[in-house]
Amino acid sequence: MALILDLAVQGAQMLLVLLLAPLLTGLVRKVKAHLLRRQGPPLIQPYRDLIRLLRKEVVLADNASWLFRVIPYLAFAATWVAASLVPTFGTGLLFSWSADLIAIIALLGSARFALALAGMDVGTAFGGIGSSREVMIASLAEPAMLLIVFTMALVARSTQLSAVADLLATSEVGLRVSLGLALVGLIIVAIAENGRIPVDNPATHLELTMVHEAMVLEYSGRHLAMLELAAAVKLLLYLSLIGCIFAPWTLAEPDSSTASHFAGFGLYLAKLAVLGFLLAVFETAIAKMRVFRLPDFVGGALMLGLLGTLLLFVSRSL
Amino acid sequence: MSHGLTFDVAHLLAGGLVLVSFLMITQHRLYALLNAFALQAALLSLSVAWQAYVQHAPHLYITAFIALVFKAIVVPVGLHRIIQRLGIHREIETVIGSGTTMLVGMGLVALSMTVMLKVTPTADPLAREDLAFALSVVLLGLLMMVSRRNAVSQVVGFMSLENGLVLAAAGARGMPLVVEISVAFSVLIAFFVIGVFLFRIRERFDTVDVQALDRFRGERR
Amino acid sequence: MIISASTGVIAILLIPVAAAALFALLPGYRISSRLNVLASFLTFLASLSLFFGDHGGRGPYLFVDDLNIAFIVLNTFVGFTTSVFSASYIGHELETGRLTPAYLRFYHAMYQVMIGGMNLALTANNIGLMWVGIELATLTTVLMVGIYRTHEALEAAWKYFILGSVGIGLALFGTILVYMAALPVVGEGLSGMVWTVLVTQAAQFDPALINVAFIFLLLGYGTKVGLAPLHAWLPDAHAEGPTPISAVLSGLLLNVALYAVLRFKILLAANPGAIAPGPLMVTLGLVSLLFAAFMLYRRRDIKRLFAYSSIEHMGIITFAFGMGGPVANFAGLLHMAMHSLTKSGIFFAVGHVAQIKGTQRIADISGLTQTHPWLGWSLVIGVVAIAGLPPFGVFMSEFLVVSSTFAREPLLAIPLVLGILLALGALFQHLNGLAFGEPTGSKAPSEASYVPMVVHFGLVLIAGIYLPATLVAWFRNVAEILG
Amino acid sequence: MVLAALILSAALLAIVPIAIVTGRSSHGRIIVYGASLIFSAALMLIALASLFAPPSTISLPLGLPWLGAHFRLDALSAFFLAVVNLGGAAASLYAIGFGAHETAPIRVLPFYPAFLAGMGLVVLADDAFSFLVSWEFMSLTSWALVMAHHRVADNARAGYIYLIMASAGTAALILTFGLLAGPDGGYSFAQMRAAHSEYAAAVLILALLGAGSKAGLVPLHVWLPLAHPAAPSHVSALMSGVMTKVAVYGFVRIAFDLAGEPAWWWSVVVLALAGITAVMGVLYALMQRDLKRLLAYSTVENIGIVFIGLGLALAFKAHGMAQAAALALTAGLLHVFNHSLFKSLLFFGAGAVLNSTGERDMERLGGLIHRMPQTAFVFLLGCTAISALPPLNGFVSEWLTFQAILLSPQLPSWGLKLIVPAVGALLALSAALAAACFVRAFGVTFLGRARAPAAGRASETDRVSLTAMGILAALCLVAGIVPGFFMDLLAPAVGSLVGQRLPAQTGADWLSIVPIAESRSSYNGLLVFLFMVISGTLAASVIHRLASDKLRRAPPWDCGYPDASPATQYTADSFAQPIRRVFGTVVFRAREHVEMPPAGDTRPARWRVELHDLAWDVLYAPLASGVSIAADRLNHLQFLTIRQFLSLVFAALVILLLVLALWL
Repeated sequence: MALILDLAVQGAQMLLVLLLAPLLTGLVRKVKAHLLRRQGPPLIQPYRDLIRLLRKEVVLADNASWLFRVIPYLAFAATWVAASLVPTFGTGLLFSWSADLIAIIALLGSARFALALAGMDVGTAFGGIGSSREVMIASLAEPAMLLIVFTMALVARSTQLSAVADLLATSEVGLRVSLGLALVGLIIVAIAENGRIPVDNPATHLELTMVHEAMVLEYSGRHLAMLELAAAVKLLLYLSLIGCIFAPWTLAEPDSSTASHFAGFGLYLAKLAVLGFLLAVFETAIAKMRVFRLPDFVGGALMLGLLGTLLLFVSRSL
Repeated sequence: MSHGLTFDVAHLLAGGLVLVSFLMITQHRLYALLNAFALQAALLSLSVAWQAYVQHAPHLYITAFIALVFKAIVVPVGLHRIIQRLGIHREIETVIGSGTTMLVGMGLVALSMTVMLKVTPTADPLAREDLAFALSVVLLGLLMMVSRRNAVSQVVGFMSLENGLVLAAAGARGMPLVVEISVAFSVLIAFFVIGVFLFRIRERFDTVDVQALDRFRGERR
Repeated sequence: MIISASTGVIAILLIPVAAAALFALLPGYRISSRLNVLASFLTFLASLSLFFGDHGGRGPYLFVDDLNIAFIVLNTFVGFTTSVFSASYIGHELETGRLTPAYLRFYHAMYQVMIGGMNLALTANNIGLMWVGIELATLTTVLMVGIYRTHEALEAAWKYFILGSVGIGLALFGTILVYMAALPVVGEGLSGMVWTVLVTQAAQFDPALINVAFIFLLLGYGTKVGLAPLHAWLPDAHAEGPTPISAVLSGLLLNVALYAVLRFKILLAANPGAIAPGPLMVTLGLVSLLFAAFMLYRRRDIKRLFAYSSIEHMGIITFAFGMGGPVANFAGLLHMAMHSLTKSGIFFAVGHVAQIKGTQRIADISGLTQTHPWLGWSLVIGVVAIAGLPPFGVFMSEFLVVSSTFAREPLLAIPLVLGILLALGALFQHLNGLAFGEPTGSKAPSEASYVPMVVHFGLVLIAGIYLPATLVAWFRNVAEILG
Repeated sequence: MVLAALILSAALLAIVPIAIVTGRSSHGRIIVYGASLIFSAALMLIALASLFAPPSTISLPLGLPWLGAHFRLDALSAFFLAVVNLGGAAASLYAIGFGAHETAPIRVLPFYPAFLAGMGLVVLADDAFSFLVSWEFMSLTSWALVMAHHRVADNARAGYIYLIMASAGTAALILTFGLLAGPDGGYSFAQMRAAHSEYAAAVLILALLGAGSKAGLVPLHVWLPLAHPAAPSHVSALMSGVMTKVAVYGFVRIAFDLAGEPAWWWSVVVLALAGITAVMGVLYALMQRDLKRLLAYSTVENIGIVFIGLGLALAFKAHGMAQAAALALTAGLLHVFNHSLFKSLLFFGAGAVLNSTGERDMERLGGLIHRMPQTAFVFLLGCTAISALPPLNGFVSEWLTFQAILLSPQLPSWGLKLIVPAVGALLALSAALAAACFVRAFGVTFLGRARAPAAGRASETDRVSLTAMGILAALCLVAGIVPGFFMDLLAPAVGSLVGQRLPAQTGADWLSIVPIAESRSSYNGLLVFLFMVISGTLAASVIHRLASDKLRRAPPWDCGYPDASPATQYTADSFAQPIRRVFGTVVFRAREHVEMPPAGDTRPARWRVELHDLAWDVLYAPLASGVSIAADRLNHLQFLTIRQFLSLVFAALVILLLVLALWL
């Protein structure tokens, strides 16, 4: 019975992230539109886009290689697997032990690696710009993320996400400076990784400011759909990560009742909504940065992470 | 005769050698240098003979004889010839001024005295004196070799150095092979002289200035 | 009979003299060069008989003990191989007209005289006789160095001659002083110069006197060893003389002079009151090593290059003996043997190279491994070996010297290692140009025989991997003697 | 066991004369490489067999007379022997195909088996002398291989610098062993273990100099990026993938086995060097245009990662935390194994590219994925692995290293508390940069369009080479999916060095690895791999069935103005530009020079970037100039007159007499 429930939870989780992701994107767009005094597209617009793209035929560049066609599925798969391991509404996912936080980050890294390669495959100038900027940002964001993970892992004495969540849920942790630093850092990283303003503008097609969009410039049809979906899932992943680490009280215990799971689900939706709203507000409030100011921004996250870790190392001994 | 007398005579002769060495250091003209050297050689043969007499070592008389004939007569004459041929009898070719040379020489003599007289308390006094003077003669000879530019005076310097050696050898009571050694050295000196001579005859080197011999220094090609 | 020594000793002294007399009369150079090989081989056999047979008696003039037998065998062996090399070398010199048959006659006679002189110095039990032997060898080499009659050759010979004679003088003075020191103890007469007598009585000598004596001997014979700052004659003599002579100089004469220094070191060590000779030798050794290491960089003449490397290695050996102790002495002996073999082998190679390319300028020789694989790679092997890299014998000795020194006197090991590394850098800098890169100059194959060269390097290689037990036992025994 | 290993090494050496004889003939290649393949494969099997066997020793009457040559095959040496000969076997197989293009086989064939034998003997040696002989023999043979193409001036220089650095390292090791052996010369490792040297500090520093110079620790790395690319590619693979590991072995043997109990500050030194090495190495790699040089620099980075593991292990061992030490050491050694796999693979790929295009300069490559698809595929696997991305093996060892770092807050000493997090940051940074570096390497070399005609004419490499690369790639994948198996192979070696071993991993359910405790951390390569495959294929199949699977080829879109010329692609330099802007100005004192001709001038505008290797500028250049100045000064002594030489003698005499007169 328990096993079946676990399986159900895990499966639900995997579908959930898939289904919710476009909605979250739609929500953010909608809120931004409203803040800009625009009507904005309906919430379900992303779903429509995806379906339309899926139906279209793929227009492939002449000199695109087999790699170019594989990568969308690869990137999608990596992101999806990563996302399905982050607790959304309930901890104790069946396979959560198969990959800890470090592995989740590394999975996202694989997705990015594949994307960056795709950007260079056709051999256009824009693809190159996108890839090179992407890896530059990632080369700062990824270590920052790892250090943030260190901070949490040191607090929780574990890199298992569910364990971290469990421990943070209990009140014994209390407020810690390093966790605060980690939160700020995590938010910066989330913005950078998802290519949101001020790092990158997902809506732009103004050539010289593109990063993510430049990489996927040559994609069309179902391939593009896969990548869009992967991007959405990634955003969802980060938001639910923030949610489950810094507001873990809503997560349903593994052995708790189905009802509590549903409660957890509702609360999870609320969390997402709030975070998405905040993101939209932040994005409208701030302007995009020049590419070469990004290192200061993302490097800030790196410093915060290092500081948090250092504090923990030192305070352990006191 | 008394021990004192033997001692005084030996002392006198050896000291004379050192004095002549000083004389040679200060000489600027080659002829004078040669004469001084001949004098030294004569003194050497005298002192060696005296040693032979004192030690009742007849073979030393041979050494004395060699010194007299070869060094006091043959070599100086030969060198005279060379100088005439080269026409360098007027050259004054010291590296450092005679005054400094003198001072350095004084220092060297003092050094050899301290070293020798300090270190040989057990040896019999005659030998000590001999050794001390011999060492000073050797050092002075070396000094002359390094303070003179031209080959002839270097030969002379080497010969006075060797005089010191013979003096020491003779002074060493009952030392074997002294004769052989003095002969060997005479051969060496012959080499020297012939060498200088050869270089001149064969027009290999334009002058016997040692610097000219150094003109093709190793790798400067 | 005053010379009470075994027939072997007589042989190694008489064969060269007789051969020399013979060559002086023989007109044809071919026959005499072959006879030269033969005579050297016989001498080598005689020395072997000494090694394996009894060491013979200990007369007041000649004797053989564990220490000098090592040198004798090594000398006669290298003398033999060198004669083989020179047989194939000299012919070419005659063709190119650098030498005339008359000079060749002289050359072969002198070669044997030199061998005889060195053997005399080695077997002498009488410090005076030893002195005579070394001077004999020196004078003959002086004549050989000047044999080409070029400006450079004559200058080199002249330089060698003057510096050598001064060395002779100093060494003699030292010898006299030793006799004086022995006089009160041993008494007048011959026995005062017999080494075996001296070493037994050395304890009672007046320490101060033999201190002075040792200084003179160290400088006098050190001039022959080529220790800086007394080295000046060495590079030019090596560079300007015929290559076989360079090989003999590096391989043998330096060792003989060093042997003399060692004899007196033992004498000093036997006297409690005397200053320890160690520090002096260590200092001179380090100075020579570092000085030569730096000098290697700017060499333009290939033979002068390896001459400086000889100075460097003599420095290492002197250092090792100065350190003393069983390990260091063992290393010193081993290093000496290995250096003789390797360096003479290198000079064989260099001789062939110089004959093929018609020049000694390093800049004009390159790409040897391309044009003459055997010769080029042998040169590479030789340099690798002489630079003290495994698996060659020099590495073993350097390993022992460095590690034992570092364990005892860490501060002394630093300059030692630095010097070795500097020398290695310089050698390979030149080797890069010589053996590799675009070939220049004549590509004509050389008809000379590479056998001696290959034999030497083969021996060094074997020694680096495996030392026969007997050899080791006897090396250690000698190391004990050296104290 | 050890006897068999020695016999096989001797057999490898026995190939040398055969190689000299048959070197010039066409089938000599097959004979030599085939034989090396067989022997090194056999050696690898022996090593694997003796991983869990008790140590077996043997001593031969060779080498140092009164010592003899001792050889020992224990768990540690067995592991490294396995790594060495795995690499050796792969390289030999690859070379059977690759060597066909060798221009001067006679300069390669004889030294190749000797090189293999040398590396094996270093690992087997059990006394200082045979260790050093094998060590330097290894250096010499590899030097000869670097000089194989000696007519290229750069190679000659590379060989020179390599030999100097190698000899300096050997000298440092001689001193190390001199200290460990003590005055009475106990040169066998057994005696060293027994005796405890009081100069532990000096021992560690010297060992770091000696082994580090061979492994390529910054700032001793300068020779590595010159020498490794200069050799033929299969040799480069051996030097980078295997020889550096032998150096690691040397350090492990000395620091963990011979030097006795470590002091806590040792690890501070090691960690600091290692962290710097990791980041510097990858940054240098990012700036390279020469593919093989890029790979060489990335070797420097990975050596840094290995040494981070070793440093942590030292720290834990010094504080008696055996469990943690075991974890850290396992991480380090596992990375040794992994790196030997993918670095060899990458060098093979580079060699294949070099053969079919004649180019090492990435700016003249591109689009090779179309011309040589198989090579591209295995090379891609290698890039993914070295970028530490799941589910391949590079990720596993770095993951373990991270786990070890996360254990370190328990360390009491403050120096470590401050340095370990910093090192963690450096490790994370280097991992991310490595990904960037290899996106660049693969993207510029294999993707896009051909930047030079040679790249356009390239053709797929031969089957044999492909097989060799395929095997390594497969191993990379396997080691990433079931790492527990390989970690268990390491257990005995680790246990013998730190006294404790990790819990057996193969027992864990679903083949996941659990270094300490389930609650703490676990990783399951198999599941991650399966999930990715399933979800990817699922998505693909669903879409193809339910939605469209139509496809149309068209010219690239490129924002509406596509350009036919490949020159408009991003170049390697331009790809690295953002990262160079971020890090380069500090690390390399990078300068960009743009010369823009005035209007109307027809000259093309020029852009040039100028990088400095700090280690070179700060350390080596002054050293070299100092030596040459000293040489010049002293050289005057060659040109004195006889009189001046005489005065030298005179001065020496007088001085000595004065000393005597004053002392007595």
